[in-house]
Amino acid sequence: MNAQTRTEMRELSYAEAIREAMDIALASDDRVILMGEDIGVYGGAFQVTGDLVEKYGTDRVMDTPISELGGAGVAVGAALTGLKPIFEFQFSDFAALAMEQIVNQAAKVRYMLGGSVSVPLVMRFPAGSGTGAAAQHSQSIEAWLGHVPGLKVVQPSTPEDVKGMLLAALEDPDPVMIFEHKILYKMKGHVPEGHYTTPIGKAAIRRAGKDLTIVATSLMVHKALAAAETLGPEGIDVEVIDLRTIRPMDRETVLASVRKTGRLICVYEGVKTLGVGAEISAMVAESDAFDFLDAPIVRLGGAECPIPYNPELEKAVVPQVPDILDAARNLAEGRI
Amino acid sequence: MNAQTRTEMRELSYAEAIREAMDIALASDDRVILMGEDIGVYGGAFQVTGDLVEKYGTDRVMDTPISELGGAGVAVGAALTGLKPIFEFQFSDFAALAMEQIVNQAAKVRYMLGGSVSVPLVMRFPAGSGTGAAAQHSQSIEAWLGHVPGLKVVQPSTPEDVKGMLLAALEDPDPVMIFEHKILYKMKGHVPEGHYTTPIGKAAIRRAGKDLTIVATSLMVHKALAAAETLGPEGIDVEVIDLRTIRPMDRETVLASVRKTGRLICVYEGVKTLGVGAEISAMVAESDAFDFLDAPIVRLGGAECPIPYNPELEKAVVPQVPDILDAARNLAEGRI
Amino acid sequence: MADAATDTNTPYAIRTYSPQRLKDALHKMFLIRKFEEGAEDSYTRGLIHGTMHLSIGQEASAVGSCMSLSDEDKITSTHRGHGHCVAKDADLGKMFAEFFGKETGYCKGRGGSMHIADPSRGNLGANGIVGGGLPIAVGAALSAKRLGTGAVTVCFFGDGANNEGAFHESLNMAAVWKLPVVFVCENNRYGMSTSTARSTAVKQIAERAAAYSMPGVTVDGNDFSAVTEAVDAAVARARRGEGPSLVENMTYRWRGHSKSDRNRYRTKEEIAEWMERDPIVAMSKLLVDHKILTEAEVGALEEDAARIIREAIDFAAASPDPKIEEATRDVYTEGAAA
Amino acid sequence: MADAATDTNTPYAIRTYSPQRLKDALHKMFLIRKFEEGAEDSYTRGLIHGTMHLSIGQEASAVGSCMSLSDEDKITSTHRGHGHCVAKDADLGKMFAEFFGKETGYCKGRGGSMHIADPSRGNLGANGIVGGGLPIAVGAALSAKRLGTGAVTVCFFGDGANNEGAFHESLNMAAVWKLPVVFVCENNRYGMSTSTARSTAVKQIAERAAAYSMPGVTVDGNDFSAVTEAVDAAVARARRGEGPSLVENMTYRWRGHSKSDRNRYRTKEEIAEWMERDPIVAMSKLLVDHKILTEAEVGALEEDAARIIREAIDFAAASPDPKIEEATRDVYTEGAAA
Ligand SMILES: Cc1ncc(C[n+]2csc(CCOP(=O)(O)OP(=O)(O)O)c2C)c(N)n1
Ligand SMILES: Cc1ncc(C[n+]2csc(CCOP(=O)(O)OP(=O)(O)O)c2C)c(N)n1
Ligand SMILES: [Mg+2]
Ligand SMILES: [Mg+2]
Repeated sequence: MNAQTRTEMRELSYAEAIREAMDIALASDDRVILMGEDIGVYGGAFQVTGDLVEKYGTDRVMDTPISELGGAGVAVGAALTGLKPIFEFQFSDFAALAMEQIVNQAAKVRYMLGGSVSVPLVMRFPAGSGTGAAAQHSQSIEAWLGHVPGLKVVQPSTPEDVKGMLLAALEDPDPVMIFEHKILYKMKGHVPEGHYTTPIGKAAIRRAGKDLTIVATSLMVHKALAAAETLGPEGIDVEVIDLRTIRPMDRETVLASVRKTGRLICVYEGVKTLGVGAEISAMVAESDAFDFLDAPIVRLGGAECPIPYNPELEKAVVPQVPDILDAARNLAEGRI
Repeated sequence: MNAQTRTEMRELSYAEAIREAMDIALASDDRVILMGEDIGVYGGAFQVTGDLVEKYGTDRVMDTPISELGGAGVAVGAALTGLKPIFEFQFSDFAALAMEQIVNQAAKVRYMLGGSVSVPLVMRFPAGSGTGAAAQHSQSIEAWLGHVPGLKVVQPSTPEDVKGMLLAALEDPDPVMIFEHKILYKMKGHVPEGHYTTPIGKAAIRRAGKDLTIVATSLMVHKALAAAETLGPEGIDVEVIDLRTIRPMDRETVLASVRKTGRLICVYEGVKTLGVGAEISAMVAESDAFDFLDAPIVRLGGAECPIPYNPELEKAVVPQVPDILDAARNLAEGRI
Repeated sequence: MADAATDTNTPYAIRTYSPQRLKDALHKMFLIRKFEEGAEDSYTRGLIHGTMHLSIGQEASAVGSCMSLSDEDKITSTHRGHGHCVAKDADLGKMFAEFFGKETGYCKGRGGSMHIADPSRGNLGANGIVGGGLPIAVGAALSAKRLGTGAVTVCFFGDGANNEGAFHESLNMAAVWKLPVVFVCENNRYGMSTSTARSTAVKQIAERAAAYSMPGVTVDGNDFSAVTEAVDAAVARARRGEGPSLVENMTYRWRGHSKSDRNRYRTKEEIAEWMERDPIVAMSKLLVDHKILTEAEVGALEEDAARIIREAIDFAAASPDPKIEEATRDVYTEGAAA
Repeated sequence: MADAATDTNTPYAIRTYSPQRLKDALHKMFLIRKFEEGAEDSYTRGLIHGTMHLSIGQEASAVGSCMSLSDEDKITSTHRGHGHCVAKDADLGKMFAEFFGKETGYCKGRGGSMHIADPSRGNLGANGIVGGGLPIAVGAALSAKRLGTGAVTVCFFGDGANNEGAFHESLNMAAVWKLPVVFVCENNRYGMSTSTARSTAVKQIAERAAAYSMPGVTVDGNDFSAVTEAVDAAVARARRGEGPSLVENMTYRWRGHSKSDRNRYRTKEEIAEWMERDPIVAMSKLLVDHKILTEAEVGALEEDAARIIREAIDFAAASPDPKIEEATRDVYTEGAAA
């Protein structure tokens, strides 16, 4: 096995991939700093920053007090004046405390100032359910930020992508919000070494198919792929698109797929109503792809309730593989 | 003119209608209190509370310090323990500071506690653009709260409705969020005297029509009606639905209309992407009404930018009557 | 110590509370300890799905702070809330059932450890959001004042929470409106891994009371009597309508922050030192010294607590899970107006 | 006053700044006054679409607080920010053009009065969110420290803003990290209609500095020299790496909060009393008393300021509007990576 092959085979977990991206950024650009609660010696609530503080010191891997609004605002101010902060929310739920700085300041200041400044800020949001942490630690709020012009919002679903998108975010002069599903942190996958970027704003076709398009986000991409594997032998050939970016959405990739298959299911974990799938559906329904639709557009989103604690309830309120299978079969067989 | 006719003819402004509802509530229920910044002697930034403090005193019409997060949280705590607060944000934009208490606490506490408590809280959000107050004082963020189970979210468009929905909200044991478009405050209309309620969760058909359905919210209802008046003589008979409630959405009224007309335009002021119209569109596209659609579903939403200061730009970034006319003609004439 | 009750050196708690109430207090402290140990054990045995925040080492603060409260009085609690629940007379079976995610739990299995509440006892609930309970406590105090119930609210929060904006806004409003609320800071020296020295620009959090013109006092939070003395005074002040106070209980959590903690931010020596200052040992000694209990009676109390916890765990384990089809129940009030 | 410069009773500003700089300072104060009057007049004449917040009466605070700052130093400002802009050497034409919503304005007509900024002069901008600038100022100070620029940030905010959580979180972080930032509270006694007595649980906001172990001082904000003395000391301290300070300038806004204000929360007498304490009259007298200017020269400065403002208004009025088709420009950086 030569060096290159070894590189190509290298597997890292999603958390390790993020850490590697941050390591590369810290090493190559003095202006990069990490900020967040317990990201130093603790290594982050999900051990994403790990031991980076040992390598870069507490000046560059900064534990903040438990002050989400202020901490986010400090990151905005620092980004406006020469630094490139990567700000970690301990759980994306706590971003509810910092919406002011994210939305009223970071997202708008460039526009409000007529383009005279930019905010090269990266924020990381550990998101989603599945850890038994209940309603205040399990939300998927990417739709809120996806609704805000001035932000870019991504949801990488693989170790390779999260590294590449984090590095792309750091090269982006505008604020980029990265939603990381907590259940993905331990997922392993191929991750190229060194510096590379994965484009923000481009969806990925994870599986080509001709009968039915599934557009999924984050963890749901993997559930959609699992469903597609089952459906293939049943004669339902599913195209699975990993949306990857919520804002700006990759219209063309989605529409092209729908024009081909004529059937669409959107799968996302956030609450169904006004969640990401609403936009995907509406984007298709208002496009020329509408004419290619052979059936209604199905959405599988989170149930209309907070995330419950009990593990069985917790599973029941977000889409699972059997839900996708049911929806796909119904759709393919014209029962919808 | 007898007394009843006089009553029926009575006109109030939207702001006066809100004030009358609060007056009725304060007079009839000791547990009702008003909270907000400068709602006392100042009368509220938009003069909605007006002189109520003179009638009910500062114990029941409470000026809060400029502490949106804390103020909202106090209202949540008070609602949990026997009071019925009506909390005014001075501008809906500042709710970004209080998302934690609104979303993580008010919306979820009943569910998280297994139903053992409820939060009879009403919050009022002066919203929208058109006042030259620029990006941090002009947003339409109802889609954020519409995405949150546990909340009810309404956008009354007439003086009569805002009074009735505020009184309905006060009878509702769960938290109700009322988005009031600032431009509507001075709008006059018929308002019945005394106590009555307007149901939360029911849309209103403001104009019946057979060719095309427009579902609009808040101020856009009036623009849609103006457009419909122009379109009628052109032979395009428009049905205008005032959505009124964002959460829970009145599926049946919208679907019935689309089944009849086969064409749908959603008009809303919030940013188009992931705004309220995305949900309306997706709701239709996944329903049996899909089969009745003769054309793509058109959305007219706010532009993908913060609200600019310059008045001409400000108008340009939200839907106006000519935009609705264009969209309706294109749709009716099969150009979409 | 011939006549403790009249001795001016007699600790406040001994002077103030009946032997029965003091025994009950020690019993509650044992209950908390055993609850936490039972929780930990259940976790290790895989019976628990999420995480948990144990309050072992902080029992005097929880129980001492609630001594002068009745069921009408309210508390708001934190993510580290088991002790507060027990102190406010929660049913242990329902607590464990909640912890196990069962339909018989306080939250019918929907809330879990971080949301246990017992409104019937005035416990408005634990909170997963650091600082989330602070304004809610102020709101409860506003209700009490406005409705004239005479109730006081005790608001528990951690040293880490004191850097949240919600702390500032809440203490300010409580003071401006002279509300009957007592802010009890359980300063266990760390918010997760971050020491107060690295997070908080003041030596003692009680010093911040001055910024709200309210009394602030720091006490040994492992000394039941000291906690009681400080909080009782603050509660009495609140009941007299004189407004809020801040009490800072210096204490320590023996365990890691939660199950993901590698304990890298503190030394074994520090932990050992604080374990020497076990609040339960100190309370037991206090009651024995003042002849309220014998050593044997202390042992019996502990054993009784252990038994109750075993029964609570058994109850929880035998309880039914919630029904899947009821996952979205209780989002809204059934039969509500709209 | 034979030899003012050596008299120990000589005010700080006179001792510290050259006659030219003092003249410039008074000139700036006139510019602010005339700017605000011009703004008000333009509003009355229907040239302005939105609202505005005038700082007439607060000129000494704005100008005095920026005396020891260079273009490298930063400020963050508030909704009542015109004075800060002028103090930080903004171009008056661009300011008025922004106020009129023109393409030639500081924000190309996108921002308006509440968002005027001039990053080239270190002015990070006014802010429509009360308290919004506080953490941003701390971030700017963090950059300065980390990048070793030696720059200091002056963070303006109002008495009303001091009750926002952002105030607490910002001062705490600045103190914990010893950042070069000076928090300048312009206490004009009201946040909109709400007096500090009804909103703030402490008599002087500077007292809150103790909660962050930083120096806090209250000065007569209408006394240019007093403001300068306090802020200069705080800036020097920040430059020495000794961390943040809080300076409270007691002042008063003569006009209503904004155009919707009925002035019901204060008396005519109170307003009149404060108008007696006009900071510009006081500054003029100071410079005349110390023979830095004659009465006639003061008059000439005022007239010059009036002329500049007239020209600025003419420039703005004659400037082109933004193009409608460019309404969504500058949301993102053009040609950005993604
Ligand atoms: C708003 C918010 N930020 C962060 C967290 C994550 N978190 C949970 S507990 C904790 C530490 C809290 O410290 P402290 O208030 O001292 O309480 P302790 O855990 O020491 O009892 C943190 C950071 C949270 N739950 N909520
Ligand atoms: C977060 C937020 N809350 C409320 C407002 C509305 N508002 C604008 S200015 C103001 C008063 C601010 O008072 P202060 O900080 O004392 O400044 P001043 O107006 O006296 O200069 C208020 C309530 C706002 N812009 N932002
Ligand atoms: Mg702690
Ligand atoms: Mg003020």
